[in-house]
Amino acid sequence: MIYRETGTFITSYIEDRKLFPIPFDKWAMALFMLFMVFVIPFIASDYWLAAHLIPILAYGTAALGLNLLTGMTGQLSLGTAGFMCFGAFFTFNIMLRSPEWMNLPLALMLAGTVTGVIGIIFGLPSIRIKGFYLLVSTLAAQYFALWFFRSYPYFLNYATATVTLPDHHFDLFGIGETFDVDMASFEAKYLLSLGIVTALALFAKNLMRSATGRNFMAVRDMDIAASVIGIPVIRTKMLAFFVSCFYCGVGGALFCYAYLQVLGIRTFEMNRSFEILFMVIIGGLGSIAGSFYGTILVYEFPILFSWAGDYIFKGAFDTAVVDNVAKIMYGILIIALLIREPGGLAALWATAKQKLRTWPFPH
Amino acid sequence: MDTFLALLLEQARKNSDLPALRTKRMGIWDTLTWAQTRDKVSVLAQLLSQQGVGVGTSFGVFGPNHTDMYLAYLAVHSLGGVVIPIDSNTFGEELRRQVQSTDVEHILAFEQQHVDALLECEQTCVKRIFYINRRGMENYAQPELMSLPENLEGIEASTAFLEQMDGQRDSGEIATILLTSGTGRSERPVELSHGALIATARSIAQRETITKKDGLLAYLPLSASSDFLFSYSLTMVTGCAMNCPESDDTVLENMQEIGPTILFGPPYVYKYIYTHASNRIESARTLDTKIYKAALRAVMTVASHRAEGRRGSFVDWLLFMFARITTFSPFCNIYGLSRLRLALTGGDAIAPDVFNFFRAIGIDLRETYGQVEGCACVTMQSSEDWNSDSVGVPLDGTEVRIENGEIWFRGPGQMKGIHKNLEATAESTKDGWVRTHDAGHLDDQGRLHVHGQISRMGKLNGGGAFAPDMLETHLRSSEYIKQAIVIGAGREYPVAIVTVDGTITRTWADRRSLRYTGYADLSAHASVQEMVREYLQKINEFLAENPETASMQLRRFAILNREFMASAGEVTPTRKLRCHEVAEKHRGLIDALYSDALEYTYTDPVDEESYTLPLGNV
Amino acid sequence: MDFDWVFFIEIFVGGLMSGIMYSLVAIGFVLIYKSSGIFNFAQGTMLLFAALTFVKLTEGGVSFWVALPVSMGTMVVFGILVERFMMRPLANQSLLSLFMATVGLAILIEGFSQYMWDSAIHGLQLANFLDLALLDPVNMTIFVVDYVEWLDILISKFDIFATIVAGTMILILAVFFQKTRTGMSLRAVSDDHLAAMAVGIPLSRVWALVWAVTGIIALIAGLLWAERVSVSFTLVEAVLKALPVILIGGLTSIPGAIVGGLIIGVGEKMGEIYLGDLIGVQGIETWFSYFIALVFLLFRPSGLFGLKIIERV
Amino acid sequence: MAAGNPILQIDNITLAFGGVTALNGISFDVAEGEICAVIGPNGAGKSSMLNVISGVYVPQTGRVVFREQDCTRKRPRQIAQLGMARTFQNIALFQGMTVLENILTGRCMKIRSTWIEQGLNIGRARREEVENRRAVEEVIEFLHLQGIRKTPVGKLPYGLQKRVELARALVAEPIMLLQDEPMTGMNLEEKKDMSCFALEINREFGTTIVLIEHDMSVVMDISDHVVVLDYGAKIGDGTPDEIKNNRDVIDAYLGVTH
Repeated sequence: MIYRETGTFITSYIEDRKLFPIPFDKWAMALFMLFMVFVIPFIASDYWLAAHLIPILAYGTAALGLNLLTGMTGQLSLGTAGFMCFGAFFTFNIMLRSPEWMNLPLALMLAGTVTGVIGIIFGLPSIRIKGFYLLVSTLAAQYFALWFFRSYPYFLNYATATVTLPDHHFDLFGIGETFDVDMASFEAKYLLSLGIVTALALFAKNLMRSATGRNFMAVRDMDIAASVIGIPVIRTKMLAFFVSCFYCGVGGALFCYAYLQVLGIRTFEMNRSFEILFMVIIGGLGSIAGSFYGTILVYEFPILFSWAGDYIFKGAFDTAVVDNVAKIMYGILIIALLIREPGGLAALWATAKQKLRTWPFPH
Repeated sequence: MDTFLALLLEQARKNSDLPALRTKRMGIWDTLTWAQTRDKVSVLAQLLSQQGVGVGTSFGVFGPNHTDMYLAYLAVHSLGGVVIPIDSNTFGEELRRQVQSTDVEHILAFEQQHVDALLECEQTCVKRIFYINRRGMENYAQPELMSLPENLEGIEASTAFLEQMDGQRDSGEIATILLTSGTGRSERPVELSHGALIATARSIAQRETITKKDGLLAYLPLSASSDFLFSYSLTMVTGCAMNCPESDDTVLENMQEIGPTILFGPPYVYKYIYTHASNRIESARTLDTKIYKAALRAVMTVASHRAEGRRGSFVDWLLFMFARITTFSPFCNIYGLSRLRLALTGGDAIAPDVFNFFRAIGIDLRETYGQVEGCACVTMQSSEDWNSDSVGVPLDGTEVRIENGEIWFRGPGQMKGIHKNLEATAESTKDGWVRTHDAGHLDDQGRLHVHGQISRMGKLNGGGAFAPDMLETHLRSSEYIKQAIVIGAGREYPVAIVTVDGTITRTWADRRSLRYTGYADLSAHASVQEMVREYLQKINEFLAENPETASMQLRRFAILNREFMASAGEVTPTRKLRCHEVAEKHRGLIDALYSDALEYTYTDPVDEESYTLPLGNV
Repeated sequence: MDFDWVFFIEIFVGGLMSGIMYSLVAIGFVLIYKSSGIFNFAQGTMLLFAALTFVKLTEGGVSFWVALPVSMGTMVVFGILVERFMMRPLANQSLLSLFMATVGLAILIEGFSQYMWDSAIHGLQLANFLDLALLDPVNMTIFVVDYVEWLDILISKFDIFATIVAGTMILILAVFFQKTRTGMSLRAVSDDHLAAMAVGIPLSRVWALVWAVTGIIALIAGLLWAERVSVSFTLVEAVLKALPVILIGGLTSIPGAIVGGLIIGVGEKMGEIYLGDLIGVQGIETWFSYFIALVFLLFRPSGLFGLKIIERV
Repeated sequence: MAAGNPILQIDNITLAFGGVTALNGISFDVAEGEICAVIGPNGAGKSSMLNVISGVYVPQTGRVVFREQDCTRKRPRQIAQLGMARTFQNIALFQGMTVLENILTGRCMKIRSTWIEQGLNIGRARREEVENRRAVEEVIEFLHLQGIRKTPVGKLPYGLQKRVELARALVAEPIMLLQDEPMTGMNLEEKKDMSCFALEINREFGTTIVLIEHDMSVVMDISDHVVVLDYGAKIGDGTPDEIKNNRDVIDAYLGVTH
């Protein structure tokens, strides 16, 4: 009943492509962003920034990347962590080995691009191989990445296991000195990630409502028909891999830089790929916003659960038990969600919204 | 000077940048401001005058509600021509008759289908056919055809031309010739002057303070007098925005987009929304159905209190407000009624339940009474009239009097006369008063109550009075009954032929898991018959209470195998029943109703199928 | 320098053996994929679960011949539960979401098995339970002395044992599919669900059966693997190893699974030894198998034995 | 439209799957601007023929020449770029999208802007979106789809889906339009609409139309030229009247329909 659509009509096609056709949505979104930018940094404690908001943003980027590939273009991938790994290492190396003027955002973009190219290489098989058979290619990427950086310690600057990322990497365009603000502070990192994530999400949104996005979905829904009506299927797939891996790469870099603050190979083991896959599934395949809903749920669920565990049972059970129970619940949650609503949280949200719009009518 | 041209120039001066005409085409609402409208009109007018359109030329406008059609109105009016609006779905003999009876010389057809229809009808005095939409017109070589878009190119917009024309205009000039619906008597072409239309529109506008900020939806067929008054004239007088829907089947959708503040609709429109809504609610048996029902009860109680003129309890009022906010404001949003300030109905009696419903949910619905002879609006309810039995008080400057039971009126809005038919004119006017052929009475507050068409009133053989319109209105109150006709004048007892509303009756039947193949089958279904019978019995009980009406109780009824259709000439473009045609067409059925037959088998001329209708006793 | 043939053959045979191990896991995959088009990701955790159950039982002092059937029974029950609470509600949904469901299942099982039994690492010495003389009359236990020598090629006895077990299992399955009625219906289902239902084959029963059988295979595979790489989460990785195997074989064919297993087994070892030396880096086996699979797939997009689809529009 | 010189030449096409021969040495020409109907009982190889023409299948022997270019081994996309559009027998709409989006995909070959421009939603990309939308709206109006722009195609009844598919083919402004059984599974009303659309498209845009139907009655009165297939072989080729009196055709049809 909040939705007052009467009297909102379009006089041009541009208007019809608005991101938020319903005024209410527009204002809600604007408020939300303002809150995120101007309020959060001041009210949120370092713990909240460091242990909740920043990781969610980093995960979200990677999830969005995977969603572009799997959800939008229908190419199943288990290599996400691998691509994140590439992104993280490249960013580190670019920052490490390039002259003064290099800056984190720029480095991220470069690293993302390189990751994207690698993505294309591992995506090439998708020209011939379809469906589950494609898993083998992405898994190859996953293991190759781990092996590669393990075998060539050069990329880890010959450190053992992990390197701590130097703070000066964060100083964007020397803002740090000039205004003498701590660019390595969590607030700064949070805002940086937020900015990047917002930009990327917006880009993805635009892409999806344009010709490219339609090509993606066409390839997903029925690639043979797509080719007959003249969609360049191969190019589309490759593009999907590039964009997706770009996002994953940036995600990986944020993951290390903004969240963990250390770079290491073990961060990007196989199960990270699954974690992100869940985020996408639970959030809703093919939905940009969904990627973030999923991220939040998947990331917060175990935390909440163990917290609840401690809170309720006052540590009657040891953490291992709680973790296992969490895992069980988690598995059940996934299966239940798939049974109840294959569209994931995004679909749930959409139905709720639809309900609001058609109230008092059942449909 | 009260001419449409004068109004156009004035609006273009005062509100040059405000939206004037909007039409949804190709998915977007393309909008003309008043200034643009003026320029377009000037261009079109120049072309038309070159083509010999001048003072008194009958100019047919044949097509859907569309900006270009109304531009043509203005162009013709600025040249002093007479606009003959023709409903987009007219064709064949019907079309020929209309063109003939108003001797149209020039005609504007919207697109191919209309051109074809025109080319088909022979021996008319049409000299030239203009058309707007060029799609599919490539291979047409007829000399009388002329494509507007090409010929308009190169003509300069010139306000001067219009102003010059304005000098020559006179409010007495005939603006349009509209055909009476011919529900009672045969249809007659009525001449209306600029002055009359503008005066009527103006008095409505002043009374309801309609301004340039308002917006309305022009969706009624062009040929309807109500469209000419409530869309065209009202827009010109007030400078509000007129919006034309994309196509017939998107009207509801477009209504939501535009959210008009002023709406005129014949009763069927409101009935449609009413049934559509309740059908939508019924279609699912869920919690929200219950909530909705409760909310409806809450508002209805308060509404009935108001109707009876007494104040309800505070609790009632609280519930009422709550229901309105939580349930009916979203409801209005969905049907695009949220911004509605003034909802008008007229041209036929509206079913009390429908009327009360809209009043209850907070729509300021008013009944109007009018006739083509009186520019479609003679009296109008005020928002204090909480029930639908009266049609309100006359517009300013208009008088109504009752002469031996018949309603007469006179005022600025009255017609100029019947086109080229002096005796008809004489027959329906007497020393400045216009007769309505309707029976009615004025109450102590000077409100008019209409009883129905005199020609249809009469006495039963028993000697009891007989007012079919009143009965039909009661019948139509049921959401299941869509159309109804009652016969009985000069007969032993009244009988009814009704048609059921397909959509909601289906839902009703499905919930009872009845077996049926189609509409015809459903309408003949025993339990549907039973449902209708029960409803008729209720009406009879109501009639029995009052000695005057006791004799009017319905004895027998039949449910038709299809709805009455415009294409069969049974209803007017505004869905009003053409009683005489219907009575003619279904004579056999009526006779069967007066026999003691229990069923009636006939071949429906519409689809050459044979049907057997059960005839029910109430 | 001249090529060391003996070494080569040793590697080769070793490869074949470990290939068999892969096939064992792969068969489970294929069974489920054949019967319901599901790409069952939970296979690995099923291995873990089965093995863990068994281990725990025996650690609890239950004798081998009791523990084995009991844990088999557990797997059957497990199969039935999965069918009832996962397959049936998820029937006629997109393959992708079915796949996702199995991933969910994987987590569930993992959590469950670690909740039931602890998540510590267990060694498993089959030798402690079976002293099978059948392989070698000379020494009583087969697994103590690790190698038999045969034209001076050393072959791990355990591998031989595993091969025999795997071989027999594959045989049994073959018979089961070709001869028994249920087996037939199972194949029918795999060919066309609707048709199968039309001729009155109870889908749900077949699925339950398949999952049960898969469970049992998982148990045996689990035990054999556990012998090599202790019972722990690494078992789950075994599945990812088996992935290229089934993909080479073509998801739908059991022979394919076996051949694929052998190819990967050998290829991996060869790659590790020779290619690894060539590029002077170790540990390429982690990804090498996937590359082998890729190469095969590029030439036969639906695997060696997988059936080729004609795209209809 | 008067028949001009051949725009499509089918020359001795043979197509086999494994052992099954779907098409056996088929040859025929389609003249520019005509409506050519390929008819034949079910399993006559009609759809295979269309798939060969639009490049989905590669025939074992023979040539397909479209606008003086050998398309036999061209990819479907290349053929589409030559100005061929088609609809499918069992609807091949993109189920995950709305009607509008589906039709918009038909404009994919008109896109010049890069994905980066689109992602940033600037300049060319914006303009193109609007241009394409306009073109789509033309077709929407032409096929009377105004009511359902934002509806997901999955929710539409069969007849409408077919129409949307036709729209998707039309927005590509094809020189030749292939329709694979456009009227099967439709009621008389819809069939009439569909054949009217075919005629109008042919008349107004001068599009050459090749359509497949298995019931003769519908196509006979709209097509200028009829080719009859039976068991992968051509048994008739000529004007509707010639076909009506063609012995083999009658036999073939008596064989199936009665």
